[in-house]
Amino acid sequence: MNEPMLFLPLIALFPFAGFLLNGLFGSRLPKAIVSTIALLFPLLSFAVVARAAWMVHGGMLLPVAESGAPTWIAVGGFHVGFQFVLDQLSLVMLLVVTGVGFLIHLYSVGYMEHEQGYWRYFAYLNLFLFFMTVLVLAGNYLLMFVGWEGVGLASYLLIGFYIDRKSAGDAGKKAFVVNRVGDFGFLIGMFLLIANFGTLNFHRIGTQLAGHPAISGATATLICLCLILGATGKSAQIPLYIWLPDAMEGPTPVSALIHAATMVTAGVYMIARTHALFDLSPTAMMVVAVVGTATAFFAATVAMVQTDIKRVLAYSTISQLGYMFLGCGVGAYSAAVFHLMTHAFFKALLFLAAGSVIHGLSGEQDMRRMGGLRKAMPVTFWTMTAAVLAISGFFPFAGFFSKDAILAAAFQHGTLGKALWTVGLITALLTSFYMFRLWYLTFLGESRGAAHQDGHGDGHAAHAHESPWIMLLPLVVLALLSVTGGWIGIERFAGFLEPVTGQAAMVDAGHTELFLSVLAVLVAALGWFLAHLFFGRDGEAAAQAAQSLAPIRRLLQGKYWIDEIYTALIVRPVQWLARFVLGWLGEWTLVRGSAWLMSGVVGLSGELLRRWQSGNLRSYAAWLAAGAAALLLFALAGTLLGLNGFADSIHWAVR
Amino acid sequence: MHLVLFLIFALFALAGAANLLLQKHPINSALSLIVVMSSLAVLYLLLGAEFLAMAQVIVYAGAIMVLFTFVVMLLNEGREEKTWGSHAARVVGFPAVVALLAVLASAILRAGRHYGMVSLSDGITTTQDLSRVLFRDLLLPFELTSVLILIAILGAVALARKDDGNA
Amino acid sequence: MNTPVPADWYLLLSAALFTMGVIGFLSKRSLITVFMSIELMLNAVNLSFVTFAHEWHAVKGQIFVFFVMMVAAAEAAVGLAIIIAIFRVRGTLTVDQIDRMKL
Amino acid sequence: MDGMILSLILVVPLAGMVAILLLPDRGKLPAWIALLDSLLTFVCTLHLPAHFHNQQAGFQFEENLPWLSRPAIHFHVGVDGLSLWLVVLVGLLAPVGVVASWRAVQKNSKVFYAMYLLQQTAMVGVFVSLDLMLYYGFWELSLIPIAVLTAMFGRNLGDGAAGKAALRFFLYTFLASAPLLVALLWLYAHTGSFDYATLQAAVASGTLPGWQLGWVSVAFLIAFAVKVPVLGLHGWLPDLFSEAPVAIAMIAAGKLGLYSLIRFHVELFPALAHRAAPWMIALAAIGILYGAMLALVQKEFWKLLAYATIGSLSFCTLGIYGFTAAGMSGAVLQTVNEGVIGAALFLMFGVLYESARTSRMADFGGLARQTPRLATLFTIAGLALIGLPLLNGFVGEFLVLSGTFVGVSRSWAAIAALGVILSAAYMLGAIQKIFLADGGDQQNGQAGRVARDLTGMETVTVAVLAVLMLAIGVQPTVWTEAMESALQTVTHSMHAQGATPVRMESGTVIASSMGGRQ
Repeated sequence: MNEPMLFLPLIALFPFAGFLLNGLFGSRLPKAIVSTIALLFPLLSFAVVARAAWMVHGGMLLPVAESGAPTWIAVGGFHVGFQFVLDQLSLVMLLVVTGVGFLIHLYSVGYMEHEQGYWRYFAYLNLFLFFMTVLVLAGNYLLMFVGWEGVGLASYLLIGFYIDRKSAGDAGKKAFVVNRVGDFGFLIGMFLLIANFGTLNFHRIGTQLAGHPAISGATATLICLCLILGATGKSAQIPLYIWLPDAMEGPTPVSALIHAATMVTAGVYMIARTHALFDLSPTAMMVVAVVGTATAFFAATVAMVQTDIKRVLAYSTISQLGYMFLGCGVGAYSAAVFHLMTHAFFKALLFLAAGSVIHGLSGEQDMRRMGGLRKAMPVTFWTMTAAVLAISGFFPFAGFFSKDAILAAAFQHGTLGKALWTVGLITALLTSFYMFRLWYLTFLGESRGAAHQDGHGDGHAAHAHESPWIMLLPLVVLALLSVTGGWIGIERFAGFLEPVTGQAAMVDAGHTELFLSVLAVLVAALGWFLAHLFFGRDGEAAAQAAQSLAPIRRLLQGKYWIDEIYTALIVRPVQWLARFVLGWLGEWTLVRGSAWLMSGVVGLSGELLRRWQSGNLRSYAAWLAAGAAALLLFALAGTLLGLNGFADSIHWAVR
Repeated sequence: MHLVLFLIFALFALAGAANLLLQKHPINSALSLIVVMSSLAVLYLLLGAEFLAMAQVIVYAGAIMVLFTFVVMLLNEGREEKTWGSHAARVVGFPAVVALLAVLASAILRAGRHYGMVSLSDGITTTQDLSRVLFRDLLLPFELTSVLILIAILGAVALARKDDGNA
Repeated sequence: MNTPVPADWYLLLSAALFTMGVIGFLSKRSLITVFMSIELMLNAVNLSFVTFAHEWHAVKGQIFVFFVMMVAAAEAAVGLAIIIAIFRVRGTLTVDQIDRMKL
Repeated sequence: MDGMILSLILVVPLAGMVAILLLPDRGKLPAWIALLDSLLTFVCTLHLPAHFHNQQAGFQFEENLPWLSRPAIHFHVGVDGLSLWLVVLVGLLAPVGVVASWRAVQKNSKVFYAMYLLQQTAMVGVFVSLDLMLYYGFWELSLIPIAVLTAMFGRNLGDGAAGKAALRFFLYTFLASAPLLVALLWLYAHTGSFDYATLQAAVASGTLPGWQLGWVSVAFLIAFAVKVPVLGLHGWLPDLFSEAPVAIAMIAAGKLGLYSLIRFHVELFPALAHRAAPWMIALAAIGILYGAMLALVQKEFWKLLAYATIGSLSFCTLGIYGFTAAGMSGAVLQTVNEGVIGAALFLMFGVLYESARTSRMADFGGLARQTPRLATLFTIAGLALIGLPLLNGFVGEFLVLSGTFVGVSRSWAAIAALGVILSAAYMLGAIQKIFLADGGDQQNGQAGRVARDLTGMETVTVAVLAVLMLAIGVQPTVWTEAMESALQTVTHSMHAQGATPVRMESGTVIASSMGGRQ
């Protein structure tokens, strides 16, 4: 068969080439060349993806697996290759990753202009694209794990990009370690897969699942739970979401690319990719749905009181990822992926717009010191508005379609589904509320920069400036996508993905759906109204509300003290165990003790023997004589016993 | 005749050895050692080892003992002092010596029953016999001893030489 | 008049001389006398070598004695040189005061 | 050429040693000789993989010359897939060690490099010996330079810590290898041969007295376990790492003991090793956690590296005693990995230590700007150590863990996998403390101010190691293929003697081992 040439490896290898060039030589190259390299390779990568998409549009059949993939690990009968597979799901993901990725690269050229380590930043960013495309294109779990860990690494490097800031280093470390907890689950899941299927290849596992319907629910549940642990780590869900808010220490474009649009959706992608297994385990599905819903609600509540603009967006990301989990959990994989895509558009836009604001205010991130930026930064304001409307779920913005699809699917998912839908709807209200709170605080009203900066007189707004075109262009493109991204409609989207994600839980058209949609928009409008009430006018209402709800507010501002609880329950005990139980009891008492005992015994016997070696000639002679006498006596005794000679005596004695 | 000669010179040897032990001054000890060695030379002769007897007189009684007396005189070391340096020498050493003697004697006495007698009429090992073995079968070891002695001479010179102030 | 002597008498004499040599080594306090005791022991052993050579009509016993003499000569030369050197450094030949033969 | 290459590899370092001893100790002369000589050795070792036949079972490049007739000791050397890469590794690390000592060793460099080259010969000898007495000779010989050089060139000579560390190392390893000698002699007394193949056949035939043979195998096990070191016998390691000169510390742990465990315990006494396996697996799995947890709370980098090493060596032990093909090849690969990564980390922190004279990580900080090359390469090596995919550490760990999980015990494998989390925590913590801002009163730590970046020669050396990490990580098959036939022989002979993969629990396993189903 004449296989279409897709050059799949190039999609990953182009950014890697960019990483190598900038990483090895970037420090010595002028900025212009660094930027060219950094932009060119993602663009090439996007071109390859776009070409593939065009071919699919032209009727090419998916999936396409690149033949002749080089072997990676081969031991015994176990074999894993660098196998890239393109199917509908990965195509969608790739378009998002390389497309949004390229836009954010473009934006970064403006945003990072004055930063030290410009080349380093772009090297890392290209490295991230490399790993992310590997993750998406991987044809087996192990290769996916490569991307999985790799994006974690890129994320670590980029979060810690400002190497002079301790908090950045801490945040990077925290992100990596927490992700490692998830990776532990992923690893165990892979081992279970090997144990049960003897392969890690997606396709072969799928075939085996189809061929052996007998694979018990318990096994599938176990595997899925392990994979879920992995997914919660990467996609920042309860219980492992704690790294994402801290990850905002990184440069803002990084937050847009990695911690909003692409990397954090890897968990959702993985679940969709493995849905054949999840379908076998209702328990695991339920766990996914509940975790997702709980996270969505929980993060939304915290987002309401955050004052750092990026942290609001971070919690919002966690919350939206929760929606995607909910979608997966109720079997609406295509809806989840749909939301993943639209979310990538509007959340990237939100972050980039926030970045533009921060850039315009020379690094200010506290919303309490913003306000009134609408005039100073019109493009940023209008694009941001589009994004806010999209995330809140207003018709006809992108977020409306995808969120609606998820909620509808949840609504039809039995009793539990109804409950989840209720929570999801409340979350939508909260989402709308906190997004408009951000919108009001940032762009409307008066500039509050002066109120907190004694002595400087004028606020930020006075000298706030609009960002350069190279930053605004991505904003505009993303704004267009945020508006139109959902128009494709869930039915067509689900139909496209069907070969991969299976028959979607059919959303029955008609009254129910219409009712749900209207309800969702109403809820979003309510959220806007509340936000307007509290923050739109003068903030007095906000202050009053804050007064009356002080305990809850404290709880939310403390982020439920989850970090502190983890520290107290996990980090401290581990350190305590290591330091005292292992360090003192194990190392000092047992290991060192035995070492001391040993050297003590040797030292003592050495001391005794040293006395013997008095240095006195006559004493040596005496011992010599005694030894000679003893040997002779021994030989004589042998003779008396009738043995023949000395050698026989020795033999006799030893026996 | 043999018995008489043996008894006389055995007695000389033992007396000389005893005197070596009893004398306080090294020079007296050295002279008694010469007595022992000379008596041994006669005993060698009795055992039919004529070359060894001569060598004993020349090498031992002559060369080595002269060296000893020279050194004693050179150093002019007086009577030895009474010191009790080593506990072990008395506690371990002397019982060991007794045991040694007892073991050796009993072994010799037990084995000696089978040995023959030594008399004057026994054949003499001539120097010819000796040299035939020495220069034919054992030429290499013999030549090696010459190297050994050469090294010993060099060593002795190096050791006994006065260092020129840089010690 | 030609009364033969049993070979083991020679051996006994050798044993006695050897033992006296050992006693001398243990009891004498002057380094040079100790050295003489060693020579005495060597001679005692030589005597037994010669006796056995006679007993078994083997020339090699005597050859052994010859070699012992060679070695003894070499040893005497080196040993006495060492004694001189020690005396120069320490000013005494008393064995019990020369006990630095350890680390 | 093939017939003499092993002798050549053994002789070249010795020749270098003689040359160093004969030539005067002037300037950098001994160092240059050592460098050139070790590079020459490395080139010689490269001959092995170049002419190695992957498919061919048994030993290659064999040489068998009678040495002593009674006792029958032969100069019998040979290489198979197990030892192949370890010999190359020794060859590779030799020049690395010289580079690492380039600035650190100034005084008495003649003695240092002479001993160092002697150590090279001894290590190669351990890997290639097929006569157990010859092996024992090399084994003991490999211990002496470590102890002596630590005592002579250690970091804290003043307060006697270096001497103590050397003594402790010496006691541990020598006391443990004394029973090994007795056991060897016992084997000789019962078989009349020191030859590896003969002894293997004799043990397999089951004619040797059983309970005594059990003790013999235990003597072997303990001697090697101390050298690895396996958890509980590691008392010498942290001190040696803190005190020994860098070039010595990087070769002291790991490969010799691990290779010996496979060759002379598992392969020689399969049935008995199989009985000891559950204990070893438990020790290894706990060791991984133990090492990682202690590494987490260390304040000094050398100590951290010591405990991290205990952890990563425990991975190897785990793989060896699972008796699975995947685990074994993972273990051998991990042994090589550990050598490469450890050498890189030792060299780099050695550079920092040498200028700052402290190994407390808190004394550094913010070095990333000042020493960018060092920081980058250090991070790469650190990531390789904690098993980032596409770097070498991952492949070894994955093979070991998956082999253990599938073939041996799920719970122990899961416990071992927890180490993955902790290792990330301690390594990133170290990188942060040393290279990133520490947020203290001053921007950089005191010690950081005097730190220098890598010199050209050091950069090249570490870069080579880093490329190797990537190469092994991306193409491990190049390495594992060579081991394949050797490991198949091992596992077949083991299975023939009833030493199937150690099953420690029953599970709902469909495919009983990896590759059980194609």
